[in-house]
This record gives sequence, structure tokens and C-alpha cells, in this order.
Amino acid sequence: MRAYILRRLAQSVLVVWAVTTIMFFMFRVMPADPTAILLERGLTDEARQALLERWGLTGSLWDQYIAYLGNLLQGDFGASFFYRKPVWEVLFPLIVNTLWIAVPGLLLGAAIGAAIGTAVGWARRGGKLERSGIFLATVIRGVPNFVIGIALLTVFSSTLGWFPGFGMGDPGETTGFARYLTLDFLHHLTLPLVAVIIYFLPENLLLMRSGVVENRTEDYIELVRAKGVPQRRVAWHAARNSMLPLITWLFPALAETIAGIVVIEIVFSWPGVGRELVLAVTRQDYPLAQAAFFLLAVMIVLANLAADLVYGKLDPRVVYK
Amino acid sequence: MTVAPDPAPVPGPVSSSGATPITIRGRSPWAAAWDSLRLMMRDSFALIGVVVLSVFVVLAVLAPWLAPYDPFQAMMTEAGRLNRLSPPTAANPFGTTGFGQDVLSQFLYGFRVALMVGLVAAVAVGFISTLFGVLSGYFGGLVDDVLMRITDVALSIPTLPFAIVAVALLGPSIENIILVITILFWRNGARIIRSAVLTEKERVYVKWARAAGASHFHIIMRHILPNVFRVVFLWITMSVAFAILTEASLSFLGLGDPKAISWGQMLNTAFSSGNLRTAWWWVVPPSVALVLLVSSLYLIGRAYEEQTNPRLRRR
Amino acid sequence: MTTAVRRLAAPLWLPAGLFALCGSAMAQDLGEPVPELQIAYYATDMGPMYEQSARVMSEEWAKLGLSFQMQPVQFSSFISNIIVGGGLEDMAVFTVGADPDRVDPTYWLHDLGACGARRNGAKWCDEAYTEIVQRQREIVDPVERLKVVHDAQQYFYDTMPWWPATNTVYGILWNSDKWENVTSPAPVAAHEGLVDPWLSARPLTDDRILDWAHYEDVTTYNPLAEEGAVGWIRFVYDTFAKNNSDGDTVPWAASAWEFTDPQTVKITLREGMTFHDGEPVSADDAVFTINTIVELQPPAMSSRIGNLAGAEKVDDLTFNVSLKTPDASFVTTVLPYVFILPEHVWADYDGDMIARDVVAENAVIGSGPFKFRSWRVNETHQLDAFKEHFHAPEYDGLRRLALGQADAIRSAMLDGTGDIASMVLPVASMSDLAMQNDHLDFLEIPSHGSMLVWLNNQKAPFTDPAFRKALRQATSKQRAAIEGWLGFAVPAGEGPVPEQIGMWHNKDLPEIPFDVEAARATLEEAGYGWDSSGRLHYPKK
Amino acid sequence: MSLAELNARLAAKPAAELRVDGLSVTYNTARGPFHAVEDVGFTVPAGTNLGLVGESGCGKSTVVKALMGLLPEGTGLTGRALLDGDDILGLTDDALRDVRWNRIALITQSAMNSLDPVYSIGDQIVEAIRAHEPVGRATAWARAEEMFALVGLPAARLTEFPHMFSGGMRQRAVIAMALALNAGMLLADEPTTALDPIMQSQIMARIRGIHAHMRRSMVLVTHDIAVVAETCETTVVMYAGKVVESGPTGQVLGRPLHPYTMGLQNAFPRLPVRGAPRQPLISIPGVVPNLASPPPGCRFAGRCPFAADLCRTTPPPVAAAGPQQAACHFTDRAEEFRAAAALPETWRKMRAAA
Repeated sequence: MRAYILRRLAQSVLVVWAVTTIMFFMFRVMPADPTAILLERGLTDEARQALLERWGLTGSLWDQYIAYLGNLLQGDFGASFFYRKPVWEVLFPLIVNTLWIAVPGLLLGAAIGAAIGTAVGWARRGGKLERSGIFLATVIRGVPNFVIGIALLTVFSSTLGWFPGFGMGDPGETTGFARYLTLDFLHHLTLPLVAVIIYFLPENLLLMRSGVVENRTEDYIELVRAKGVPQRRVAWHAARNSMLPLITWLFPALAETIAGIVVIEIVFSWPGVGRELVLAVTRQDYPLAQAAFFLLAVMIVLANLAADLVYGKLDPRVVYK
Repeated sequence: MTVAPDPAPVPGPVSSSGATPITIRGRSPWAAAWDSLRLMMRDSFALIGVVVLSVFVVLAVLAPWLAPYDPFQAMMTEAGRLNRLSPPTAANPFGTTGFGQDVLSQFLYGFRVALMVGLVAAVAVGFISTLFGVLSGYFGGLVDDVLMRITDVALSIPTLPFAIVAVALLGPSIENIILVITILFWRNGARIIRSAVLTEKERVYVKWARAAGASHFHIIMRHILPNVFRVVFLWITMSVAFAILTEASLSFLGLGDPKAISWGQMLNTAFSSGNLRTAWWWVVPPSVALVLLVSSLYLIGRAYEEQTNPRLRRR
Repeated sequence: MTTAVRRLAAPLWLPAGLFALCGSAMAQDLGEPVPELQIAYYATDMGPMYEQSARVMSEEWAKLGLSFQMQPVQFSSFISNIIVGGGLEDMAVFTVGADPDRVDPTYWLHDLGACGARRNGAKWCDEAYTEIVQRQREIVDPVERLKVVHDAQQYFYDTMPWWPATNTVYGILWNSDKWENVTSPAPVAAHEGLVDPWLSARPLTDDRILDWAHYEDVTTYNPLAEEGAVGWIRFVYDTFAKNNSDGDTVPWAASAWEFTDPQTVKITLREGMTFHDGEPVSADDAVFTINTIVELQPPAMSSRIGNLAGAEKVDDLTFNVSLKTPDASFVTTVLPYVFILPEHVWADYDGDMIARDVVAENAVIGSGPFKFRSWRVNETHQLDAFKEHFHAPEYDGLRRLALGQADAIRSAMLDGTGDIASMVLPVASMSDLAMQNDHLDFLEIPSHGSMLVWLNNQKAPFTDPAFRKALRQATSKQRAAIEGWLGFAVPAGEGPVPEQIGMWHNKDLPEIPFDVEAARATLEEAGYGWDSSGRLHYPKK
Repeated sequence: MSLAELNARLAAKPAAELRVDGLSVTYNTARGPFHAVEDVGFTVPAGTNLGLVGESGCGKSTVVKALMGLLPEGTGLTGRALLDGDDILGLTDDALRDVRWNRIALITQSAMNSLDPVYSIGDQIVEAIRAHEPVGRATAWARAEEMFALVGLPAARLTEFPHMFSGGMRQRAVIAMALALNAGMLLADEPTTALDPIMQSQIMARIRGIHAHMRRSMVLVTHDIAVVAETCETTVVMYAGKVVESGPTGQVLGRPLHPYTMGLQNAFPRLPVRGAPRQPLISIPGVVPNLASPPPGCRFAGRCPFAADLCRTTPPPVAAAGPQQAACHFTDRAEEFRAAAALPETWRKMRAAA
């Protein structure tokens, strides 16, 4: 078990290194110029050179890369070109903000999706519930996340006025963790969270439904039925066994689902990592964009690792070696 | 992580549709493709998808003739002012944008972009995924190792952020968007197709064919490919949907091709000009079209999914 | 609209065939056809106006028998490749912003037009003109300088290497139920950051904090690291002067200045100013700041401080600034830009001053009308009113909401979270909002921001003055303003210097009306002609 | 409720009597109705064992599923199954809850896959007990331990998961589960099929031992007539969805009336009788007819070496000879058939004809 985790950690480090390297070279090889805005305002050549030096963009690509990796190993992501301060200081609060919608959104989306998926999978084959469940889930799955956001904003913010239309809280000064405990924060959290849930839900639902349909004809389900336990309990056995593929799917799919969160952050003006990444890219703020990307990749890798471990908890047949 | 070997006997190969008996000669990939297509169409949801998709293709082809105006042309009022944000009228059945352009015309041209992105991405992703999936699944060895290492890394790359970075750096254009989509999605496809090939190549008839001295090419074309077609089709359908969604998302974020009008871009223009919540006639058509298109692809994909998984099929 | 044009692929010069019928020249008398021309413009990351404008203007130019290839370029590439990098292929349509220091004519005449000037992307080089525009900068006598500036415009007008098409109209949207007097231009001119809520705003309710709905975050509170002359940071750090809407530079932290010789300016500070920590502002602080800047040469500040040689204290409130070369634009570009750092906070700092994280170190100390209070990254900034300031606001504080996108800004203005918004929303949208909502008022603010039409002056056909003139005549500034800018731009005046910067603009340049017929006549006179398909050909050699 | 109380309560349950009458099951498939079981009837007197034998696909398991209410939705079901007088066919799920496991328990066919892989075996037994008896987990667990002891498994292994058990152990665990509520009627659906022969006889011995000890009624479904001979008082032989012969085991297996039963006997090795010639193993040639379109006459006619034209056109009546009954037109010639059936040539001829 221990050896297994260590080996998987080592693998994860390799993967993160590879992703970091790809990102580094992408940013360096591409033509965009981070000094462009200053150039338009009349930056002189010497000053530009000084600036590039300050930003660590002079010297051979290889030297830059080595320096970058060295700094990274010491936990130094460099300084943001735009904010002129360490990237970590900029990103840390934003990560927390992103996790606030990502984690509950993912968990609730998976849980609700799994619950409905079980019901749909357990329903009569070809029956109304099954068919409408599948149809609706497939259609909702096809709704782009920004359309979900737009629809929620239009209905619940502009028209009904139940929820605020943007941001994470009314401008105020509660700082630190305390602000996350206010009603105002919850009020702002609702719509983006619902959007994330709706985004995750259908895929989980369909997956769970497939699993339940596959499992419901298994012999052990028959035996459970024969035991005379309540129907819900029988369905639970099918669901419990279908969770395994769900978990294996759910975590790797994070790579795709982080994407959904980026767009939702933008639509709802949620100050998170994804939104900052998009802004940083448009400003040619390499260090910030690279670090944001790095963090997203690390999140995915860790989630994969977590998935393996959770899988072991859920499926007694799994042995780590 | 490994699953402890189950002492239960390994279940025999799941018989395929049963319609075509498998002989040592195998069957033509085209016939297999056709079979799979027919089987998919038997699913009523998939049929809805196919119908919607066909309508969309027709609209895309006819867009230049159907569109009443040039999509970029500014509508003027009689007083010589720009006819901005006009709700639907006889002259502009879908109203006008915040820039006085005809929404209907833009909407119609949007079909072309969406379907072009989908089509090119499908061909590119489908071809590359199948190529690598089959090669790595069938031959194994170095190709397989390299592919698996690449996908390990690639699966940890957050897709949209990567697309945002890549398109922003390469410059926003349809070509670059398709390139990035291809880079992003071939890996999943290759992995899925590879595992299907791995199952296929263990089949008895493949072993017979090999024992009978059939060439690798023959075996791949006549035995492997026809039997993984459902997986390939499933993956192609899904990647068309992903491609369209990715293009829409990128365009919505302002990274769309400025030379072409896509639905994502229409929404972005409405969004960035602050008209999102008022100009419903500008927002609803592209949103609905996107939802219809992607959903119908998913409906088709679902039918293939049921096909590829015999345990999901109704008995 | 014919089907042919509706199809995007159809070349834009087809309609010109109609004109060709009346053209007299026969194909055999003609030279080579004029090749397809590329028009580069700001891609939609800068808004859709450029694409729209480029499109409508090229529709008119196409009537001369030309065809165009539209080439959207992202902002950063546009700057580094075309404006600075000399990579202009044929033509470009883009905007230069209404920066406060662009109130000085040097930018328009010299920076965008002189031989070898860094931002002369149109690659026009005229020795005589360059000599004039360099000289005007060194004339410290305003009257004499004005004359030379006007002459230079005449010279430019006659040669027509490029021209402005429109001047941008900005706007400001505010909550008139809660605030009044927010748009009063005095004492700060529109040019001093069109985005700045005015200091003289008065609250009408108990909410005494002015919330500014903004797009993005502030970059830093360290002025040495910041380029933004229009930035938020100038609320915290006073500058010596401000530019007003007439193009005049008026006193702010400095009560007076004079050129004691062409290379020395004597500056007197306002009496009784203090920093936010209570220390008095003295000439020592100003001298320390200027000498520090000269010594460090902060890269972000390079465009404005290059000509500074140093400063010397005269008495507690007076000091001399010496310049490397005589520089009349010092008053308009440097005085409203350079700030005063508190010597007692900065003198002992051993680290890299430019990289100093002043927020983390609690060192955001200036003498401006607001003092720093808090910063949530990419979310909110809060400043408190500094009541001891000579122009302290009548309200208690200022908040900047970084909302990131137009829809959120709009909804912040509607639900009352935001009190004021400006360039962050398209002007047309602001105007719409004010019309639809009683609690919102809107005011247009004309600016000297200009959309320019650039030509590659080193490449045919743009090397030919007649061709440039014809293009100029066929330039529909009106359509660009209405269709490209939705009416929130005005057709630009003649000559390179915008009329919005007041006296520096030469009003005597005769207007060239939009007239495609006249443009075709100009071309024909110069020997150009059209073939049967209506395509323009060079004169026969 | 304490364990002692629970045990006492369960021990008080009497053995049940089962009377099945006219049971027919029709699966609705994409290719039309499939008559898996037609007009099956038999009686299990309380405290006795009944053997249900036949080739695979003859409908034995369908009968079990019908009795447990495990047929897929939409399956056509007619007839009656009176468990101590109550009809248990076609009950709703809720009504079935009370019957299942409480009064009629199941030992499944493939114990290999019939345990949920993600729960410990103890939990699965406890689940069954607690679904019917108002006892705490601890009591239920203690009962499960007793059941484990009964089938010869160490109680400590209750906490283990199915994949950690061997096939024989799993089968025993399933038996333990079936006994957990001391239901009056046990349905054992091919309990030994997936096991090796040594394990098979061990398990069967165990079942017999338990039967002797607990005196439950049991329907033992198997294709192994040797097992039936050893275990069951009554035997019912099914072929292609129908009962072809039934009666006391000794009579049915000793003097079969139906050619199919005779063939079945040939297909199983018998213990050699000292001195007598070794009986050859003879299999019945041909396959079971497709029940989607069954032949009009006797369903065995196609494979019967004695079939006449009558057999191919008219379904045979049920002829009774005392307690023994057979569905054959020619039960009167049974003696003659039995002699012929013992000869391999009789069947070989059939094969050649086929």
C-alpha cells in the first residue's frame, strides 16, 4: 500500500513535470510579446531589454527553462508581469475561491446525478421514466456551460431578482476565512454552484444509469431480491456496484470538467483561478498563466491519485501493489 | 492498481450483433460500418439526432442563399441611423445585433462554422485516434508504450485552459482551433480504440486467421477494424460534439475566428457588449442551435454506446 | 444587395465594375493590376469596432477597383509587429488611446511620423518634416512652439502619409439617485483618466463610498513598477500637475513652474501638503523621487522619463529639475505623470525598489486624495478619503470592483452595487442603459483617442502621393463612425493632431470631403485605369 | 430480541408444503413469445425433498425463478403455486417481501456470482435476517455465525469478501444464508453445478445433513439424477418446458415410463454392479427444440428413438401408473422401451437418422 502510493506519487511528479515543460515551451515559443502594452506607450529599447531581464526572459531558452524549474522546485513560481508581485500571493486566494465552487459542485453533481441515474437505471426498461430520464440527461449534457450560466442569470438574477448576478460577495471588508461563512457569500455562491452542478450532473447520471442497468441483471442482485429486502435496498446494491466505474471515470474527467469551471467563473464573475488564467493569457502574463495552469494540472493529478485510493476503499477486490 | 484475479471462469467472447457470421475471411470494413450505422438508426433517440443533424447540414449548405443579408452588413434606419438592437421585424425576422447586423443572417452562417469545425475535427480526430489506437493495440510494443505515456500526461492537461493558452498564443483562427481540438481529443480516442482492439485481437477467429497466414494488413482491415467500428463511430460522434463545444467555448471567451461568425461568437458579442440579458432575440437562436446540435450528437453517441456495450442492450 | 456580394468569397471590387464602364482607359494602355491589399486591424479582443470600421471603409475603397484581404491581428502582436516592429504589409486600421500625455502634439507629430521614431509603423520618412517636429519640442516658448506645430501639420497634410478616421467618444454612466456632480471635469480634465470618477462627486445618500464598476484589477501600488499614467494609483500618489480639457496643464501638487533656461525647470510645491502617514511633503521628497527615478530608470516609466537629468533642492518647497535636452513637452508629459514618494519610507529600503511589494510591507504611502485601505486580488480595492488633502473628496472612500466582464458590470450598475462605470462598457451600451433606467445617467466625453488609417509608405502603390490622396478621398469617416463605432465616434478633423486637444490642432487645414468619384478622378489623372472587370491597374510605365 | 429468542422463534417455523399447479411462463422477446415453461405441476409434501431434473434449457430454473418472483417484468405467468395454501405467484414486490426468505429461501445456481462483491459475507447474511426479523445487528451477526458453523465455515471469515472465498466456500456461504431464517421451503437451484466433483459430493452431503437436522421441505433442481436418487423422495423430470414424468424417486428412476427419462439415465454413470457388465454411457442425440415455435406433437418426438407419427402430431396425454405419471402415448410399451433404451444401438440409430 505504502509502496504503491509512493510509486503513484513518483508517477504523478513525472506527469506534472511533463505538463510544466510543455507549458513552458508553449509560452516561450509562441510569438506574443509581454511588453506590448508598454511598447504602445513608448517603451524604449533599452528599457524593454531591462524589463525582459527582470522577467527572466533573456538568455537561451534552455537556461530560462533550467532557471524556471529550479525556482519551481523551491516553490517559487516567479512574479506576475501584471501584478508585479509573487504569483503565489496572487493565486492563493483565487484557488480557495475556485475550490468553493468546484468541490461542492463536483460532489453534489456526482451525488445527485448518481441518485437520479440509479432511479432511471432501475426503472422499467423502455418505460416512461427511463426514456425521459435518458433523453433529458442527454439533452442537458449538450447544453454548453456558458448557456447554463446565461440561462440561470437571466432567470434567477435579472428576471426574478432572487440572486445576485455577479461576484463572490458584496464589496466589504470581511477578510480571511470569515467571509466564507457569511450569508452574503452563500447567496452569491448559489447560482455558480448550481451551474457547476448542472454541468456535472447529466454525465454522472448517464454513467450511473448504465452501471445500474448492467448490474441489475447480475446474479447477486437476483439473490438480494430473493432475500426479500425492500426494493430501495436492492437498487442500492446495484448502485453501490455501479459507483466503481463512476469513480474511475469521475476523477480523470476532472481534466475536462475544470474547463467547465473556467467558463462558469467568467460568466458569473467569480474570482477564481480559471478566470485569472484567461485574463493572464490575454495579458501575456506568462508566470501567472503558467502557474495557474500548473495548479490546475496538479489538481487533476492529485484527484487521479485520490480516485485510485477511493476506489480501493469502495472495491474490496482491489489490491495495491 | 490491479484487480485481484477472479477465480470465476473467464466469460467467452461476447457475440457481436449476430447478423453477420464471422468467417475466416472476415468482413469488409464498409459493410461493418454500414451495419453499425443501421443498428444505430434503430434507436429512436438516435433517429431524432440524425434528423436534427441532417436539417442542420442542409441549413449550413444553404446558408448563403437563405441568409437575407451579409452577416456583417449594418442595417440602417431610414433616418440614416444604425438600426441597433431591433427586436424581430419583417425585415429582420430575428432582430438585429447591438451592431445593427441581421441576427438571422449571422445565425445561418453560424451553421457553417459549427459543422465545419465538427466535420474537420471528426475526420482529423477520428483518423488519428483510429490509426494510433489500432497500431498500438494491435502491435503493442514501443508504439503502445509511447502512446500510453503520452496519454498519461495528456490526461492531466486541463482541456479548455490548454485550448485557451494554445489558441491565444497561436492566434485565433478556425484552423488553429481545429488544430488544438485535434491535439486535445485524439488521445482519449486512441486509448479507447486501443482497448477495443486489444479485446478483438484475442478473438479465436483472429488467431485462426493468423495461423492461416493472413497478413497483418488483412487481419486489421477484415477482422479488427470492422469489429471496432462501433467504438470508432462512438468516439467520432463524441469528438464532433466536443469539438463544437470547445469552439463555442473558445469563441464565447473571445478567442473565436474573427473572420467567421460562429454561435459562440454571437454570444460573446452579446455578452461583451452587455446585452446578454435583454436582447433575447440575439441570444436565444445561437444558444438553442448549439444545444440542439450537441444534444443530437450525444443522442447518436448514446446509441453507439449501447451498441458497444452488449450488457446495455435490451434482451 | 446582390447575391454576389452576399457570398463572402466574392471579391469586394466586383461592384466597381459598374464604374469601369465609364472609365476611358483601355486595358492595353494599363500597367500591372494593383494587387490585393492587406488590411490589418485590431482583432475583436479589442472590441468589434475595428473590424466593422475596416470593413465599411474597405467597401468604399473597393469602389476604386481595389480588393482587400482582411487581417485581424491581436493587440499584442499588432503592437510588436506592426506599430513598433515595422511589419506593416499594406494598410492598417487601429486606434491610439486618449492617454493624458498625448495631449502634447509631440506624440502625434513626432512619435507617429518622424524618421526613425519608434512607433512610426507607417514607415514614412521625410527629413525636412522630421527636422521640424524635433525642433518644436525644444521650443519652450508656447507661442513660438504653437506656430511651428501648426506648420508641421500643414506639411503632413500636404503629403498625407496616413490620416485619422475618427475620434473616439467615451462615456460615463453613474447612479444619479445616489451621486451628483460625478462628471464635473474640474479640476481634473477628461484626459486625466477618463475612467476616473471625479473628486468633486457628492453623495446624495448615506452611502458615502463611491463604487467604481471596473473591468480588471489594479496591477500594483508601487508607482515605480507602474506605467499607467491614467491609473488608479494616481489617486494615492499626487502628481505635480494635471492636464485639463483645453489642453492646458494646470497646477496640482506643484503650485507653479517655469523654465529658467531651456534645460532647467524650477518647480514650487503647494504649501501644507502631508503624506498619508502625517509627514509633511517637502522639496526633499520630490528631489529624492526624481533622482531615484533617474538613477533606477524603471523600465515601465521609460517612455516619459528619458529626458530627465536630475533634480536639486532650492528651498523647502522649491527645486530645480534639469533636462538632458530642451523639452517643451516636459510640462504636458512629465509634470502630470511623475509622482512624489515619501523619502522617509523609501530612502532606507535596501531591496530592489522597483520590485518592492508595497502592499505586503504596508508602505503604500502617498500624498494623494485617497489612502490605501485594502485589496482583494481581482475582486475589490478600497481607498479611504484623505481628508487633509488640498482637494479632499466630499465622500468617505472609493472602491474599485474588478468584475472582469461587461455583463457583470451592467448588472452591478443595475442593482446599485456599482455607482459609476466608464470605458469598461461599450459606450452604446452605457447610453442604452441610461435611457432604460431612471436611476442611471450617461454623459458622452469626447476624446483625442483616434482611429488611424495607416499605409506602408515604403511600398507601392502607397509610395505614390496621388494614390494616397485618392484613398483619402474615398475614406468614409462617417460610415466608420456610425457603423463601426455605433455613433460613438466622430469623424476626425484634418491633419495628424486631433482637434480635441485644443489649440495645438491646426484648424486652417481645408476639409477633404468623402467623394469616391473625385477619388477615381484623382487616380485617372495620375494615369491609373480599370480593366473590363473593373479592377484598378497601375499607370503604364 | 436476543439470539436465543430469535433462534427459538425461527425454530418454531414448520416445514412448508408446496403445491404447483398449471404453471406456465412465457418470456416476451424481440422475436415473439417464448414458452419457457408450460403447464407444470407438482407437489412437495411438508418436510420432503423433490428433485426437478432435466437438461439445461428445459425450464427448471425458470420454475424456480417463478416461485421466487424473480422473473423479468413483463413475463407472462399463469397457474398457481400454493405455499401452505397461499398462492405466491404474481404477488407484488411488497407482498413478496414477506414470503421471500421468510417462508421460501433460495440456494442459487452459481454461487460464484451471486454474492455482492462489495459487501462482506456477514453483512449480506445480516441484511437478509434484518429484513425480516426485528433484531439488532449484533444478534443477526451471531445468528450468521451459527449458520456458518452449521455449514462448516469458521465464523471469523464472516468479515471477508466473496472474492476471498473459494467456490466451495461460497456455495456453503450461500447455503448458510438460505438457512438464516429457517424458511419452511428451500429452493436449491443446481447448487453444485459450478464445483468440482469432490466438492459437489461434499456440498450435497452437507445439504442432506442439514435436511435431516432441520427437516425443511426442499425443491432440488439439478440435471444430475444420481444426486436426486440419493436425496429426494419425489422426482419430476422436465423436458422442453413440460413435465414428462413424475412420481416417487424409486419408481421414476427404477422403472421409467418415458423414453426421455430412460435416455437421461443412460447419460449418467452408474455405480458398477459387481459382476454385471459395465453400463456404457449413452447420450441423447439432438438438441432441445426451439420453444419460440415448439413442435406440435410430443416435444421429445424429434429425439425419441421410439417416436411414431402420432407422436409428431398430437401432444401426449398424461398417463398414470399409481403415483407415477408420464406424458407419453406409449406408456404401455414402457417395458419394451426400457430394454431397447439400454442398448447403445438404439440411440446410435437415431443419431444416424438425424
